[in-house]
Amino acid sequence: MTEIMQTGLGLLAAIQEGIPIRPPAASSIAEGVDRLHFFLTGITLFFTAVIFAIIFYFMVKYRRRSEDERPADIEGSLPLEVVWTVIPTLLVAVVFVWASSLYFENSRPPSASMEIFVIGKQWMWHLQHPEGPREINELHVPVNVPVKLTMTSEDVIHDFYIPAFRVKKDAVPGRYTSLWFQATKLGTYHLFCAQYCGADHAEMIGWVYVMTPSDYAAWLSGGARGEPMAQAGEKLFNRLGCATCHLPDGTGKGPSLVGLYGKQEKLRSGEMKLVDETLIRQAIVTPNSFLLPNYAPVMPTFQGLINEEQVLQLIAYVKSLGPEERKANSK
Amino acid sequence: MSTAVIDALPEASAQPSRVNYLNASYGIRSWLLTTDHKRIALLYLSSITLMFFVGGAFAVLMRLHLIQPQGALVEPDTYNKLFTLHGVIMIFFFLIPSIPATLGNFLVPMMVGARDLAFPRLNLLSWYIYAIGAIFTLYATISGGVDTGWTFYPPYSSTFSHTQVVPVALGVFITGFSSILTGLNFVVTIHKMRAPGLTWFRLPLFIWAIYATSIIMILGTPVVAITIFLLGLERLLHVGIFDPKIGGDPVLFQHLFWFYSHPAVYIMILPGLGVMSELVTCFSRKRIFGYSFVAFSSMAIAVISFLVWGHHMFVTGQSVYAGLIFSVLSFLVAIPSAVKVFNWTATLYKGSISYQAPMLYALGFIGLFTMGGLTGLFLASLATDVHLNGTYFIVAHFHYIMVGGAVMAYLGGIHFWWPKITGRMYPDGWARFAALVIFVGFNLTFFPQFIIGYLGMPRRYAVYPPEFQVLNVMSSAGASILGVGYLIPLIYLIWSMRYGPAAGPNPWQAKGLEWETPSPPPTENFEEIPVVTEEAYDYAAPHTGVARG
Amino acid sequence: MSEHIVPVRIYIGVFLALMALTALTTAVAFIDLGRWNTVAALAIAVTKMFLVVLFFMHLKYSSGLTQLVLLAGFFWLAIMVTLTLSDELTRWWTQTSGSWSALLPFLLRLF
Amino acid sequence: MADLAAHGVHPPGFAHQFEDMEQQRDAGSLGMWVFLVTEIMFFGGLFASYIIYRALDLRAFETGSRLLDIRFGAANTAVLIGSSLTMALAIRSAQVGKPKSQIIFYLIMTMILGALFLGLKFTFEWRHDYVEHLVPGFGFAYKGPFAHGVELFFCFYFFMTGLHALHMIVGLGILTVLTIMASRGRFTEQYYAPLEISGLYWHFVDIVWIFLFPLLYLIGGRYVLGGN
Repeated sequence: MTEIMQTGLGLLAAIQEGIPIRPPAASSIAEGVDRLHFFLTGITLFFTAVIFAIIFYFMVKYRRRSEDERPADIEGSLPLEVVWTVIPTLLVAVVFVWASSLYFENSRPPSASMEIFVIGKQWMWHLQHPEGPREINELHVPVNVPVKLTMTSEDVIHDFYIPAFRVKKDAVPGRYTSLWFQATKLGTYHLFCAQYCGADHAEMIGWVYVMTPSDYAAWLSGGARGEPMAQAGEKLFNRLGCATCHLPDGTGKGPSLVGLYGKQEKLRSGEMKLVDETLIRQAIVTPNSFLLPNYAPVMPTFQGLINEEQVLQLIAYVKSLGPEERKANSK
Repeated sequence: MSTAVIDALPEASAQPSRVNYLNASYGIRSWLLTTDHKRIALLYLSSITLMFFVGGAFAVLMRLHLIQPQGALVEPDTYNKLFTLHGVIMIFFFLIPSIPATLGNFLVPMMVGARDLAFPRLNLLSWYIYAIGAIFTLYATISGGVDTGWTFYPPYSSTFSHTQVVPVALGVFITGFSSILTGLNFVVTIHKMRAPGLTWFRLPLFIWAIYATSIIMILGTPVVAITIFLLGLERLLHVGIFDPKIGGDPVLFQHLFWFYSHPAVYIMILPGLGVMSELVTCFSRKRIFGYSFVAFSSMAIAVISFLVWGHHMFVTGQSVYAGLIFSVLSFLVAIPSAVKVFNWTATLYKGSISYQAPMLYALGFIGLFTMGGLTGLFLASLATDVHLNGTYFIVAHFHYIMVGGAVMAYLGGIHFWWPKITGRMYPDGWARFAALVIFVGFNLTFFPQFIIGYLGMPRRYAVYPPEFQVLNVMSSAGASILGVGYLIPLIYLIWSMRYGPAAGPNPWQAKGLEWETPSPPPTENFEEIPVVTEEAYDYAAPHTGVARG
Repeated sequence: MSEHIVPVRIYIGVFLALMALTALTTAVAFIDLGRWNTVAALAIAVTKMFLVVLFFMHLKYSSGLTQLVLLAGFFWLAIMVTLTLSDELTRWWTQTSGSWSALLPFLLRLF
Repeated sequence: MADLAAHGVHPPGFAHQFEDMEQQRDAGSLGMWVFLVTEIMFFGGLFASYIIYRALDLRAFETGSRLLDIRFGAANTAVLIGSSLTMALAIRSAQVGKPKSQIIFYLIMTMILGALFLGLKFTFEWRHDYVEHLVPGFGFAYKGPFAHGVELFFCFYFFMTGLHALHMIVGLGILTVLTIMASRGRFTEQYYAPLEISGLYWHFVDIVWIFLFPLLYLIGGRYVLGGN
């Protein structure tokens, strides 16, 4: 009983404070998305109001006055049909162009983005900064810096969602997806899993902390937060015996990995493939799923032997061996 | 449409003593082995009503649970099963068969002037298939339930869930064939069994809508059947084509699933749009405004509905290029829907509008469908969809279409044709009251969810951050009103079957072949196959009822 | 329409043509034609399908409606394949260049 | 049904909801064609997935294809085409009013060829695959290059041929019923619709195989003998 009372009082207090109708807008794209959202809200309210008004007017004006009424026939009107086909068409064309250009911009990270890696796992978010710190269900980022997240999942499909930033993307097992944002306001914001993932889906939530750059730097260096990813990857590279075949000078059983990241590699079939995170992951987890011209398919699979976090460390190591910027057609 | 067929019927034919399809034979066998489309419609009516209240009970439990942020009623596990079963039952066992299998089965042969559907035994088989599918699903519900969501996304459903995925998947798979065979039966009937003189452009718009629906059932349902089948195999064999461990793509499942399941939304709403055209014309005594535009918009919706499924997947890591294509196609489908709304509104112009219960449902439908349709623009538009996808905004949007649209139209249709089906009238005052309660309860339940979603609360959450509580409580309060609203018609409709006054062949003075035969109709619908000489909805002509001649 | 009676010699002729095409397609599979191997195999399969549909299934003698029904089936299948491929083959797009011209060669692969 | 008599005398096999025999036959035939369209979409889901995965991982699918024995595929194609011929001849025999023994003969020939197809498939081909450890989920153990893609290919191979075989088995059941009906003299020059629409189904199953044969067996680059 007291519980109900408390709930009631809490609700009353919340209503007095006012029910929020807009989530915090704390990223560089949030305002743009909201402008479109409010434009669409306006369209919805306008057309609903117009339709309702016309219906009510007709309802009153043309109400049945006697049982024997036989209103005259109206077949229809071609001009009217054209008008109310063309106007919605133009309207949705405008919305499409507006929304799509916004989305297109929002889907491409700036080249100077800071990178963070995300692994979804029933039911928590693992986040790893290249500099070393690992977090669970918490993400610390500096304000006004573009951040690119590279995401995957250990098990089922999850979805990384920060409402305040208006960004959302699935973390899909077996491949990498990415999203980016640039936080614009200091503060603490919700992080949700927005793709149903099992029993504790609703508990797969956390917080994003947007900090000043100096606070962020202090946070990064504060305490023993694990070694940098590339360094961990290098250790793993040696421990797993990768180094015995992938010699730096290219004389081993496997190709040299130096300077490989970002290149276009030619396969035995003649096809060109870009060496990116996805391809390196494929090479580690399902080796021999593509063949290289001068090497025999002898690499053993590491599926089940290392987890997604370790794969990411290996990738970070390979990236550290390669050119920083991707040079297309460098071969 | 006027015919000279049943002039000879005496006035007393409205009395139940006359031989009709309901009293032509007795006993449980005469129902379970019937091939009469009207009796099969009633078999469907009773079974989907049962499923509706089972699914509705799950919804009520969910809304009760969400009164408190930490969950007021059940464990998260149980909550996940509740929303899954609510979705599976409402979509596959209520909404998809709702109007087509009950009103469609009852009316299609009568509206085209035929004695029965083209394949009556196949029709009965469809009901049995539906019933078997429903039994599998109910069995799974009792024996532990299922927690994958009605969308069955792998790898959760194929590998990680520990619940009764296979029985439910089997239930959905089996029921799919019921839907396919019903659609097939309608298409053949509409093509081959129309009465003499009943050309395509003299057909009631309900028939056009059912025809468009059947096309979707025929072309879409097999795809979801094979997809669910592959999922079941993958779960049983621990290997399959959606398995990321061997390079399979779980997102491909979503493509195949939505290839059917998006058009399936139109399986649910298109027949409702057809019912609307019948209701609006009858209760404003007007020919439909722009007949051919309304008819072709149904066909346009059926075709375009197959081109838009990718908008369910804008955030799944689908390519940006595909996102752009699916977005522009999704916007297109808004246009024929808008055309319909404008034409109904124009039909009211200079009409003679009466406010009996079916018309109240119809007017409620127009408003809610307009809102549901317009909020769809938020989800077709890429930039806003990224924020709203997977939140309560989606839940609110599709409930405006499915409940505010399809269920309102279904109830309107049931109220409209109830006198034809049973030969009895229900109390109109109660029916209007129920329509009002449902309209108010519905908006209270689902309008707050638009805001909850925009604020960022994801759907399928058993617990949620406390700042969303106020709106959730509002929604739950609305749900209790809505629940009561649905119980009222159940009571007075059952009451009317026994105690309602006799309706007579055409209580609404409506046009259409089904109104020119007694209520309830005889087993073969017409004494003699009618010859049609007039356009549809010819309300301007002096009324030619049964007593004429 | 369905009452049309096809002479036995046409059935036999169609049967022999189908057997010959089966032999042909098997033989062609052993000759290196590059990507034309796929084209040849599928072209022969389509030809065989037409023979069966037109003569064994009497579509040649059937109404336009029946032909339309079949056409609809293939049209919808094409929708499913094309739109799904438009996602699966272009996922790398924005992760690399994001320019429209980079898409072209992959879009051509769709058709 | 009580007033069936009111419609007067009708030929055997006539159903009360129709106006005349021609309307009934038209409806039956259209119904079957519509059903076949649903079958196109049913198999279509699998074919579409196959096309997509093959486009994404061409080399693996070619490697998988070369592990199949082309002789079984070709022989089964010939067998099925033969069964389509006998099916067409069975219908024609009814159409032109041949004695029932001839209809029965062609129907039984069709069944024998259908059974031969399934026999080759199950007892030789699938057993061979099982022995070679090529059945996903049942001790799949292929270890060469593209192992994962090859496993995917074999998933498709067994799903597709299995579904096709299931349709063949249903077809054999239908043929059995038709043979019984024929032996009771049910088919005449006026009434052979069950034969005709079952024939459509049988030919459709044949067409599915006509596509499965090249997709699974032929387009893997047979000319490359061993290696890549």
